[in-house]
Amino acid sequence: MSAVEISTVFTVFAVSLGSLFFLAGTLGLLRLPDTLTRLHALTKADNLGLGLIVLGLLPQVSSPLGWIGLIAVWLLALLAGATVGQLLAGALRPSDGTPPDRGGGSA
Amino acid sequence: MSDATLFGLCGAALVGLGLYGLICHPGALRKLLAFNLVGSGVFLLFGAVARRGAASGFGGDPVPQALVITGLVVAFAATALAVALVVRLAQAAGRTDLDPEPPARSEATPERPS
Amino acid sequence: MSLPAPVDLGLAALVLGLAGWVITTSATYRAAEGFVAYGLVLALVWVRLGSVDVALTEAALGSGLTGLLLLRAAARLPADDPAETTRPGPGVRVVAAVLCTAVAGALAAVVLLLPEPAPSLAPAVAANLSATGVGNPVTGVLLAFRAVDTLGESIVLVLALVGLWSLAPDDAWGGRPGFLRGPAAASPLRFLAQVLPPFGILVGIHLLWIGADHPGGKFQGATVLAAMWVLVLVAGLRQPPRVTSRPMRGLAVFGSLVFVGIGTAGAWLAGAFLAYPEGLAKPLILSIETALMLSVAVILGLLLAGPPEPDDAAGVRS
Amino acid sequence: MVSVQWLGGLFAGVTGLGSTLLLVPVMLPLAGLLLAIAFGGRHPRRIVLALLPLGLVAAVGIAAVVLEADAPLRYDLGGWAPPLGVTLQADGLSAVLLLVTSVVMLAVGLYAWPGFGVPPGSSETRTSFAFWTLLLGVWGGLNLVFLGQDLFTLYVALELLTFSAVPLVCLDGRADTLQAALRYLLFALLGSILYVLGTALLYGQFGTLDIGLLRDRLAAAGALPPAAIAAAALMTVGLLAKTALFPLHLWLPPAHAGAPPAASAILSALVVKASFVLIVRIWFDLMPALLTRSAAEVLGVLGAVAIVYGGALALGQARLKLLVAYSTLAQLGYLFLIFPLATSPAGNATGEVLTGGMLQLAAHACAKAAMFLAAGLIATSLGHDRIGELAGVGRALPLSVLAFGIAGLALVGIEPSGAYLAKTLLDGAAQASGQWGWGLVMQIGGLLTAAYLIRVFFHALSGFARPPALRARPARYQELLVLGLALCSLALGLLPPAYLAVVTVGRVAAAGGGLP
Repeated sequence: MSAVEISTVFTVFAVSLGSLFFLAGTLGLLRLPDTLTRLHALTKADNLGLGLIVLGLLPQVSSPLGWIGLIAVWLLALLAGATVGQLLAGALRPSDGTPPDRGGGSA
Repeated sequence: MSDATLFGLCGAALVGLGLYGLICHPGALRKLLAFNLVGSGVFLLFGAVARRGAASGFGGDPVPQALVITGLVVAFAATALAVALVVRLAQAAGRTDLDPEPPARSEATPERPS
Repeated sequence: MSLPAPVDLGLAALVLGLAGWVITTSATYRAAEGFVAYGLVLALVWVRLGSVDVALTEAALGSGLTGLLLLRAAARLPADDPAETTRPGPGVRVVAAVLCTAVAGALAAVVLLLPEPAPSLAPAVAANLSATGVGNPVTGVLLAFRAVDTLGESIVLVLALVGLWSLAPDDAWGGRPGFLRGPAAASPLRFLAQVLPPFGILVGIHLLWIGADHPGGKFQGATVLAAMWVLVLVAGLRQPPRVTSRPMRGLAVFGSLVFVGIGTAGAWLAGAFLAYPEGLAKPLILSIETALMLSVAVILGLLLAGPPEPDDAAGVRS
Repeated sequence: MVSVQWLGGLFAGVTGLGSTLLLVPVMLPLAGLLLAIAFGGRHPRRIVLALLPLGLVAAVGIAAVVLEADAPLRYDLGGWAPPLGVTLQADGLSAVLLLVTSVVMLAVGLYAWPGFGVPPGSSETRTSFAFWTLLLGVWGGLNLVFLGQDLFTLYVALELLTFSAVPLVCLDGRADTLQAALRYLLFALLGSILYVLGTALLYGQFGTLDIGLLRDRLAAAGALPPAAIAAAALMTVGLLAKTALFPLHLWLPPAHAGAPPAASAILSALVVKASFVLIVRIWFDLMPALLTRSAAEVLGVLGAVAIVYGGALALGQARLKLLVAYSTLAQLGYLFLIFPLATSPAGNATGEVLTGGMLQLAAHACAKAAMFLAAGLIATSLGHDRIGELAGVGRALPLSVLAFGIAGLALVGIEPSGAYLAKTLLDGAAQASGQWGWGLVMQIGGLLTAAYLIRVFFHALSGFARPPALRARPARYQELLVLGLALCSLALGLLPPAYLAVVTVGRVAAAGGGLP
């Protein structure tokens, strides 16, 4: 199998695996009981999913500048996901350090 | 049916939806949201027209695209002004609906000549 | 009648679904959240329509900054606002629904009846684009063929800023804009506000630079810069400038003044107002774009920062 | 004698500019606006008062050049001709409108000089900075609307106008004016988004947005295609919302009554007319075929209802400013009578009807500005403007009440006034085309206007024994200025027909006319 076919197979495999993780993250959002665990599911699964999709697309991009662009997208998503996760968790945890109320109920 | 026609119809539906929201929501902020929907519907119509006019190597006719960019910036300026007006009205009168009878609280303010 | 690509159908359905959610949901704050998601999906629709410049503007300005404005405003609505609770009677809703469906139906019919060899200015733009020296046709139209629209629009932004400032109470004149003033920002936000802006500024300048030949341009760059400035303001690392600060006003007006200056110079050197002398088109256009990007970024940031509030107003507010 | 030659030389220099003269009314206010914001402090007021006379000279120059050349002035911006580029054009219509705008702007600028100054103590106040800057924005927007020839550039001009006019309404920051300004902004935004929707359909159908090219392609297309009819309907409804014609008028009275007097004078006299002029451009320039359809009747009926409805409501108002605002609603109705009348088969009716319409517009602009300014003087001096308690104000403020009276007479249409000449022209067209109904409506409108004027004067000229205590005396020059503006409207009817002919310069449609 020529290099092109290998890269295409790799892309299809990686991207589908990545979208699987996205599916898992969304499933977690719907099924898990309260906000903190949903946050956990979302940030972990989605970031991993996006990483796999970016990895899968790398061989399709010819210019190295394109690679940097794709990886920058992933890093920014990581940074944003982490910050928003911390903020939401912080909003749930009262400042005097008592254990966070589980933030259950509707999304 | 090309994708341009599909999104043209989608734009027409957005205009109808936005107008419905504009009529049915008494709150000024919801009217503003509905106005932004109508605006994006109109610009989507422009986009469909641009896509139909794609020729000589461009993905779409650049003139309507330029008009949409200008329209988006003007619509943002309008939303910023309207939001500031709504917040200021909420501070001054404690309400943001637009029914004509003057809010009771401001009756007391005397006629202040300029 | 070939069906459009499934991804287009999916996007159209998603856009209409989100729009329906924004209209029908009860709480305003939820509707504003829905609007942000709606704007991002709409940006994908613009990519499918082949207008990448517009997709950038829609994502950054249409859903990003407008969403921030609407979310901040929804958070500040008075709790007992009658607008939140009253709903028009079913009669009004039915009449409105019939009227709006009629309008949408008429529009859809007209869209379907548009002439088949669609009239287009693309060939005319392609023929004259070389005279403007830029490769991106949209930038060519915005800054050369229809330069007066862009000039008018930059002045509309300045006027919106003056109109916004005039809404302040009298004693607040000279104070600092207060929309973004909030509780002491949590440390992750401060961390983000320290890490992200350098990358944001680089991306903004990159958008401006490639805007001459590829999708990008000054408004998109300005929006990214404004977003970075607003992030810093929300995180509380910097104070928004006072309304009467002379340098800030000069910067807000600088881009439009450069545009008018170069346009007037064109009236003598290149025969018509807003015309560019032979060969000098690209450098002039780039200098106008850079000046406009700075001004528009400042104006967008100030529009988001809102009207000035008196200094003694409680700094900490929900 | 030296000054006359110098003036003649200056004037020749101005008219010698030819088509670049078109840039002055557009760029003067906008550049002034940018400089006013950059400098701030006391500069905006000075910049406005420096630019207003220049604008008047430019407007007079354009009118002279257009009248003498008997052809419209065109200027392709950026050197690109339509359909790619955007062109500015000054035909007879825009020359008259530029002239009226610069006259009313100059009067209002001089009137508001003391009211919006910066007190010696502070370096800058909100109202002074905002008022003068927004005044330049209104002026620039108006001039661009009158000169623009591209439908999307006209949209940007309308937005310039809206963003300058709305903050003027709630300049004093009271809750009811804020609500009036917000309702005005929402109506205006709905109007302009419907207008843009119309331009999108026109571009989709014809591939250009230039009015001249669109007219030619529409004429070549013979029957109006559905997109053109839908576009005309949407744009007209949108512009009617901005002009506050009868069914869409809810926002106007509280907005115009709540604004400071100088601002409400500009809002009623000029800002509302900009969107009306665009309707005239669409119906007379873009699609003359629309004039023959029953749609023109609908506009006429709406105008007639507005005349009666506005007049009746004005009668019942308790506050003077609200009375004047409702009078604006009524007088706007007259302007919309020109659409059904332009279809009359008698000779060159369109030119005559259009001249009548423009005269009514100009006469109403001067008279309504004078009325709002006079009402402002009375309200400032008495501290209130409740009509019921105006007893003795005739004795306390003779000049202001005289100015208000003359402006009122000019609106009613007494012999020498512009409104009289306008009504005569419109009546003539009505009789010629056998549509006597519109003539009857005009008479009823005149009666209603006279009625609410008499009501005001019944209170103002009674109770001379105890003139009310005045909180502040208006400056003498302000009263004379308002009187001058009112007399200007009263004497508009004396204009020689040679000058009136300027309205029909460049009316290509007039030749084809609205003939069935």
